Amino acid sequence: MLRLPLVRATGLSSSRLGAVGLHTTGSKSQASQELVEVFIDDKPVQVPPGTTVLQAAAKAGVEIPRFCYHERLAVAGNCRMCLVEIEKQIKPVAACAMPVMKGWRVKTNSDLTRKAREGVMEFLLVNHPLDCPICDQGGECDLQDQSMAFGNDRSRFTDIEFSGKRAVEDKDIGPLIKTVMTRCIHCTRCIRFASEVAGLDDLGTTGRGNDMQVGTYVEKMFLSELSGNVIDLCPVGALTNKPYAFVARPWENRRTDSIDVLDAVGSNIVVSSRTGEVLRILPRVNEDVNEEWLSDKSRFACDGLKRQRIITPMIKIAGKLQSVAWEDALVTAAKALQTVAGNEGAVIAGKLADAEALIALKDLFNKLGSEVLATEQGFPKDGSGIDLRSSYLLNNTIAGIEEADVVLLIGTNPRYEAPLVNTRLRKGYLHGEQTIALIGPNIDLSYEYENLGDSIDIITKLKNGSHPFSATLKNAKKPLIILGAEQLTRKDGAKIVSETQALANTLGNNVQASEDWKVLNVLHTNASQVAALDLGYGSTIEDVKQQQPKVLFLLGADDANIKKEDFPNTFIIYLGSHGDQGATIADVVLAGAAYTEKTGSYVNTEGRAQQTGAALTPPGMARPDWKVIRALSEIAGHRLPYDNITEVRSRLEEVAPHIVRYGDVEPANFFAQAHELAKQTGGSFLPDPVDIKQKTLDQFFMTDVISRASPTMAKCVQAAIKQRQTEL
Amino acid sequence: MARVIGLDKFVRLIQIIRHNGGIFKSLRALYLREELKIGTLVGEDKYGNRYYENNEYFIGRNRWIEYADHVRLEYDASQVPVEWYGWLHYKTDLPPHKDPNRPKYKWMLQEHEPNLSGTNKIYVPYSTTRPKIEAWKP
Amino acid sequence: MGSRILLRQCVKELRNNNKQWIERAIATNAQCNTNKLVDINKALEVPEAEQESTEKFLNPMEFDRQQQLKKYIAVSSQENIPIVTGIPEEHIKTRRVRIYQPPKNAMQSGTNNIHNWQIDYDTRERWENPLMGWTSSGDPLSNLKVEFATKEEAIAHCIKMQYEYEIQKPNRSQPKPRSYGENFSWNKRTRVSTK
Amino acid sequence: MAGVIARCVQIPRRQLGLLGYLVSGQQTRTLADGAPEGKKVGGPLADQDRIFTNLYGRHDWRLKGALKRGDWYKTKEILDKGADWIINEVKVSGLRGRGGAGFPSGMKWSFMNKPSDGRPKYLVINGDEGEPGTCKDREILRHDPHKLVEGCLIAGKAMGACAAYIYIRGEFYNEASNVQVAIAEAYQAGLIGKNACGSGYDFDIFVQRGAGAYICGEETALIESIEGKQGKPRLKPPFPADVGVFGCPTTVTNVETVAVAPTICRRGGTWFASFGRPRNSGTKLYNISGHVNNPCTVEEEMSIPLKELIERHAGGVIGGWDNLLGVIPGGSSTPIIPKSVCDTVLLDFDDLVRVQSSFGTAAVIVMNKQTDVIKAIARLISFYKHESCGQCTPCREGISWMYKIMNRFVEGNAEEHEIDMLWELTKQIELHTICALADGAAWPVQGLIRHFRPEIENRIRKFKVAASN
Repeated sequence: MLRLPLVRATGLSSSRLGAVGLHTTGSKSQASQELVEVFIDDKPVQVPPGTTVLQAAAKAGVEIPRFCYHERLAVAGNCRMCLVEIEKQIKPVAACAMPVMKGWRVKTNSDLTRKAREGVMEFLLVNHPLDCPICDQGGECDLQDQSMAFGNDRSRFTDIEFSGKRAVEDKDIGPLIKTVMTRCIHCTRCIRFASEVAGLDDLGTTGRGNDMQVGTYVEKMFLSELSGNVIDLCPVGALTNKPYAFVARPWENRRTDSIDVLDAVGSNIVVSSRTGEVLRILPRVNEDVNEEWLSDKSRFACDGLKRQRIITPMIKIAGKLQSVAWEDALVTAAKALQTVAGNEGAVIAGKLADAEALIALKDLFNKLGSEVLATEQGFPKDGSGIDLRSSYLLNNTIAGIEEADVVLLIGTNPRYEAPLVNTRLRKGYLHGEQTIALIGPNIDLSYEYENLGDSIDIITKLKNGSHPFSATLKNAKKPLIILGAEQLTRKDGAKIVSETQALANTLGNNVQASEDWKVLNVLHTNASQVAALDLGYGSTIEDVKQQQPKVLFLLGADDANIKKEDFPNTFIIYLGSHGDQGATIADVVLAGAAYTEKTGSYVNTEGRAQQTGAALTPPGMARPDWKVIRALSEIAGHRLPYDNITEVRSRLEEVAPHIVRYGDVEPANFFAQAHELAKQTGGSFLPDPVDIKQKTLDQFFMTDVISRASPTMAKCVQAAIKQRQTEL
Repeated sequence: MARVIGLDKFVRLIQIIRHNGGIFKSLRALYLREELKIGTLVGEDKYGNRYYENNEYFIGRNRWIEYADHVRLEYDASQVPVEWYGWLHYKTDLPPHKDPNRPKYKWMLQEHEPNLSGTNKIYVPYSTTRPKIEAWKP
Repeated sequence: MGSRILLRQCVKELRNNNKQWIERAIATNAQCNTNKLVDINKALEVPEAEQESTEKFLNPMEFDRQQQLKKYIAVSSQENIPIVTGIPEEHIKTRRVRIYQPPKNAMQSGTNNIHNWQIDYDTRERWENPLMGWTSSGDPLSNLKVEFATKEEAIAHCIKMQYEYEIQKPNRSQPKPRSYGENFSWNKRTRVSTK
Repeated sequence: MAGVIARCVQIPRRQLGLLGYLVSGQQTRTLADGAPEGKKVGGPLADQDRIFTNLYGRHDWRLKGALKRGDWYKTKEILDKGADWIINEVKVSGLRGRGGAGFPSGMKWSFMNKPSDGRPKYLVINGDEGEPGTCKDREILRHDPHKLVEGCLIAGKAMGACAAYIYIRGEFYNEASNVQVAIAEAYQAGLIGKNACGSGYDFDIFVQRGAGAYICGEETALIESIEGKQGKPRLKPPFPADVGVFGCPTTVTNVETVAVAPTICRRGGTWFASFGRPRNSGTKLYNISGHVNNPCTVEEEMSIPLKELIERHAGGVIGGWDNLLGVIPGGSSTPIIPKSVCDTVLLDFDDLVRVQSSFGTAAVIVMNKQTDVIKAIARLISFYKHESCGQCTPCREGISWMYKIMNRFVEGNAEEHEIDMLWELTKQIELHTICALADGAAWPVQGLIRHFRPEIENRIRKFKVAASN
C-alpha cells in the first residue's frame, strides 16, 4: 500500500522517458535518412554516416580503450590507444577520429589491434612513474586498468638502469587541484575541457617531443568555477583532488547517489564517504541536468559538512546558548509554540531545506493558525504570484537551453549562480551559434555576449521594439529569456516579473518552434526555492518583519539577513545543521541534518524533483529535519499525522504530486494566464541599475552555510583574490 | 570415643570460638566473613589486613586474609597489597617480612591502591580519536 | 533466482563434460579399429541411449524419484520468503530499498560494470569506537548490495522479500557525436585554439 | 667540381635556343625524342632538358633574369586553356610529388576541382625543407623564385584556389626574402594579384615563415602553423583537400613540384614523361652529400643509377667506389642501403622500394667505410627525437626510447637481444602515429639493423670484452 505512489511515479516516469526517447530519435532520423552498415568484429551495425569507428563499436557493445577521447570533448586522436584494424588496410586507424565507411570490417580484437594497443601501452608506461602505491588515482586509474587489460605483462624498459625516466616539475594550479606532472600522459583532456567547457584558455602544452609539458603557459593558477572536473577527466593521477590527497582509496569508500543542493541546478552527485565522514563528492551523469560536470563549490565544499556543526540541541540560558538534551529543547520550543494563537507564528525557510521539512513545518504552522511562510528569496505576490508554476520555473529545462538561438539574460550571472546552466549556454554558443545578450553589469560569462546595459527599463524597450536588440529577438526562432531570481527581491520585483512576462509573451507569439518552447525562464540560486514555492511558501522576509510574530521558526535560514533587533519580542527557533547567522540569534536551536545525512526531496530550478540519499547518519544528536518537526508538533500538542518518510511523502504527494515523481520535470504552461493577471500589476521601475551579487570568482565560492564553513572554499576565495590582484 | 559421639566437633567449635576471641567476636567474624577459621597469624600489613595460615585445611583454603576491621563489609580482593599477594596465592611460601630477597625498586608503588570502581575516582573511558565533526561553539 | 541459474549452468557444464568425455572415448575407439569409419554423431547417440536404458533397470519408485529430481521445483507466485528465512521483522518492514543502475565512476572512462541493476538499503546509524575510531554499525544489511541482470528481477526480488522499494531512473547518456573535422571548421565556434 | 661549373656556365647560352624550341613546337620535339615505352634506366640529362636553369645562382634571379630564362612566357595562354587542361597535362606528365611521398600530382590537384561549397580554396606551398640532407627547394627559392611564383599561379588556376601560401622554413631568411621580392615583382608586373597575367583570374600569394620546426614540413602541421597554432599534425581524414588551412579546401605541395609545373605546361606532359622509367617520370633535383668528393645539387633524370649519379656529378666517393659503406638515398628518413645494393640500384620511387628503402626527396647521403654508421644513425635519431612534436604517444615516447638505446649501441653498452627489441620498437612506432615523422624516424633504424646488424653485435662484444678487462 505504501509502495503505491512510488510505483505509480516510476510507471509515469518510464512512459515519459520513452516519449522523450522517441522524440529525439525521430528528429535524428529526419536529419539523416541513410544509415551505413559496418561490421564490428563481424557483427553488423547500422550507423549514420560520419559516425566514428569508436561510436559504432560502442553501438555494437564493444568498448575500445581510449585515453584522450572523451565523448563530451573535442576529438584529439593523439593517444593512439584506440587503434583498431580495418580489414584490407595496412595501417591501424584511430577509432576515435575515423568516420566509418560503408562495409568496413573493423577488427577490435585482432592481432594487429592488440599489438598496436600493447605497443602504445608500453610507450605510455615508459615514462610513467611507478608510483601507483602512493598515487591518489590508484584504483580508479584508466592507465592501471588498461595496462592490466591491454598491456604487456613485463617490462622491457632496460634503460631504466642507464638513464631513468622523464621527470617533470609539478605546477601549482590552485588550492583544488594537485598536480603530479610526471604522471601526465599528454592526453590533453584537461586542456580541451578548459578551453571548450570552462571557456578558459589557461591550460596548454609547451615544449615538444619528449619534453612536451601540459601546464599553464605562464605561472598562474587554473581557477574556474568548473576546474574540479579536470580531476575526473585526467585518466591518470597527474591531476588529483587536493583536499582529498592521500585520504582514501576508492574501494574503501561507500558511494551514495545523491543530489547537490548548493545551487538550484540539482546536479547529480555521488557522495563518497568512509567511517562517518564525507570524503569527496563526484558528479554523476545526468544528461538533463549536469551532464557529467560538477561545479567546484558542489564538489569541494563537502569539508564544510564537518565544521561548525550543530550536534546537540541548545537553549539560550542567560543570554548564552547551552547544549541540552532533546527533551529540554523540544519542551522549551513547544511551550513557545503553545502561546501562538492565530497568525502569530512565522517561518523562514532557508536555501538548503528539503521538501519533507518544508511540508512538515507548513502543516505545523497551519495547524497553529499561522500563514506567514517565507523563503529567503521572496517572490513577488502581485499578478499571478506563485499561483502559476510557470512563472517561477526555468520552464524550458536546462537541457533545452542548448537549443535556443537567442538568449536574453536579465540580471543574472549564470556562470556563478548556476555554473552548469552556464556550460549549457556555452555549449549552445559553441555548437549552436547562439546569440546571447545580458541586461546587467559587465561580467565575464566565459563566452561573448552583448551587454545591453544595466538599466531595468531595457526590458520595456525590448518589448516595444525600440531597442536595437529587439530586432534580433524578434527574428529569433527559439528565443529564451532567463531572469535572475535575485532581481525579484528588488522593490520593483513585481514590475520586473510582469514586464518580462509581457516581453516573453510578445516573443512567444513569434516563435516558430513547437508549442513546448517556453520563452520565459527564471533562474534560481537556492535549492529549496522551487519546492518551497510549490508548497506555498509565498511570503517574503519583509512580510515577516512587518508581522512581528510571537514565534519565528528559522528552517536553516542563514542568508535571510535578519537581525535580533528586527524581532525584539519574538521567540526564535532555529532548526538547521550549521551554526551561522540563524543559530546565533535563536532562543532554541534544534540540531538538523545536512543534505548528505538525510533522504530529502528537492526541486531544482527547472522543476525537476530529485532526492538526496543519506550517505551518513546525522552527527551527534542531530536528526533529520522533518523528524524534529514531527517530534516538536507532538509535544506542542498538534501531532502531525506522519511517522515515517513514506507517510511524509504521501502527504507531499497530496499537496504537490510532482515532488515525489523523482527525476522528472513537471512541465507548466500558464504563460497566457500569468500574463493576463500580470497586466494589473502597477508600479514602475526603480532607477537603480541592475546589480548581481556574484560578479567575480571569489564571490562564487561561499554562498551558503556549508560552503562558508568549508576551509577549502576559504582557500579558493583567497586564491581567486590573489590571482585577480596579480593580473591587475 | 569423643570422635564417635561427635564431641570432638563441639570441642573444635569451642576452640575456634576461643581463638576468635569469644562468642561475640566470633559472631561478628561470622557476619563479616561467613566463616570461622582457626589458624596462625602469619603477619599483618600496614593497612591492617591480617594473614593466617592453617595447613590442616586443604591447599587453596589454608592461607587466608582477614581484612582490616575498619573496612567492615567493604572489602574486596584488590585490597591485598602486592607484597602479600604472592604469599596468598602460593607464589611464595615466605611472607614479605620473612623474605629478605625481595627486590625493591624505585618504580615500585609505595602505596597500594585498591580498585577504584564505584568511587568518584572511577575510570571513565574517553575517546582517544580526534572528532571527525567539529561542533559549533556559540 | 541466481542460485537457480547457477545450478542450471552447472548441470549444463556437467552434461557437456560428459559429452566431451564420450567423444574422447569414441575417438580412442576409432583409433583402435581404424578400418571402420565411425560417425561421431551417430556414436554419440548410442551411449545416451544406454544411459536411458540403465535407468529403466531401476525399480519404479527410484525411477520416479529420479524423474522428479530432473524437474524444477514449482513455487506459487505468492512467496512469503521472510517468514521462512528468519530475517528479523525489523529488517523487512522498516527497510527502504533502492533499485538502481550503478552510475559510471566519473573518474574513469570504462563502463564495464554498470549495466546491471542493484539494490541497496537505506543508511542506518553508524558509530565510532572511542578507542580506535573504527566505525561500526548494527545494521547487517549496511554492506549488502545485490546485483540483478534486469530491473524486473530486482523488483521481483523486492516483492518476494516484501521490501518497500523505489526505483531510481537510470541515466541515459547519449552525448552528441563529435567529428574531428569540427576542430578546424572555418566558420564555426567549435574551432579549437591551440592545445 | 670543375665539370659542374662548366655545365652551369653553358646553360645561359642555350637558354634562348631552348625557349625558341619551346615556342616552335613542344609536342613534336617530345614525341620525336620521347623515350620508348618502358625505359629501363634514366641516363644523364641533356642540358636543354633542364628545368632549373639557374640552379647555381649564376644569373639574375629577379624578374628580368627570369623572363630571360623563359619564365612567365605566355602564362596567360596556359591559364586560358583552363584548369582541366593543366591538370591533364600534369597527369600525362606522370609528375609525382617531390616532397617525399611521391603521390601523383595530377590526381592530387584534381581532388580540388570539385564544385565549391562557398569556401575559398587555398594552395599551400611547402617550403619547409628541414630534412637532413635535402637542399633542393632552397636552390629554387633563392635562385629561381619566379619559377615557383609562376608555378603557384598555374597550380592555383588548376585547382581554382584563390590564394597561395608559401610556407618557408624559418632558417631560410634570405630565401624567404628573395621569394618575397619575386612576389612583389610579379605583383607590380601584374602577373599575379587581381586579373593575374590579364587572364581575368585573381590570385594572391603570401609568404609565411616558419619558426624552425621540422614537423612543420608535414602538410597538416604546416597548415596548423600557418593558422598560427603549434605545428602539430592533424589526423586524416579529414584530408586537407576537404578541411585544410582555415578550414577550407587546401592542397599542400612541395616547392619543386609546383616549380616544374609551368615548364610541364609549356613543353607538354609527354615531354616530361619521356624521362625516367614509367611511373617514375621526369627530371629531379638530386642532392648529393656526405663522403663524396664534390657534394652538389643537380638536376637529373629520374631512374638514374645511383652509382652513375655519384660518379658523374659528385666526383665519386672519397676513397673510391669500393670504399663505399652505404647510402641513405632519399634524405635522413629513408633506410640506409649497403654498397652491394648501391652498385645496381636506380634512383626512383619503385626501385628503391624494391630494395626496402625509399626515394624520399632524393637527397643522397653517401657514407664511406670510415663512417661510424651506428653513430650516424644515432645522430639522426637524436634529430628526430628533438623534432618530434610530442602530440601522439608512439612518437613522443618511442623515439626518445629509441634514442636511448641507440646511444648505448654506439658505445656497445647493450645486450644482443636488445637489437631485436629495438627492431620491434621501430615496428611499434611505425604506422601507429598521426603523421609520418615517426615512420621516418623508425626507418633509418630498421635499415641499420637490416644491413649492419653484425656491426652492432661486434661493438657489443667488444664493449663486453673491454668491460670484463
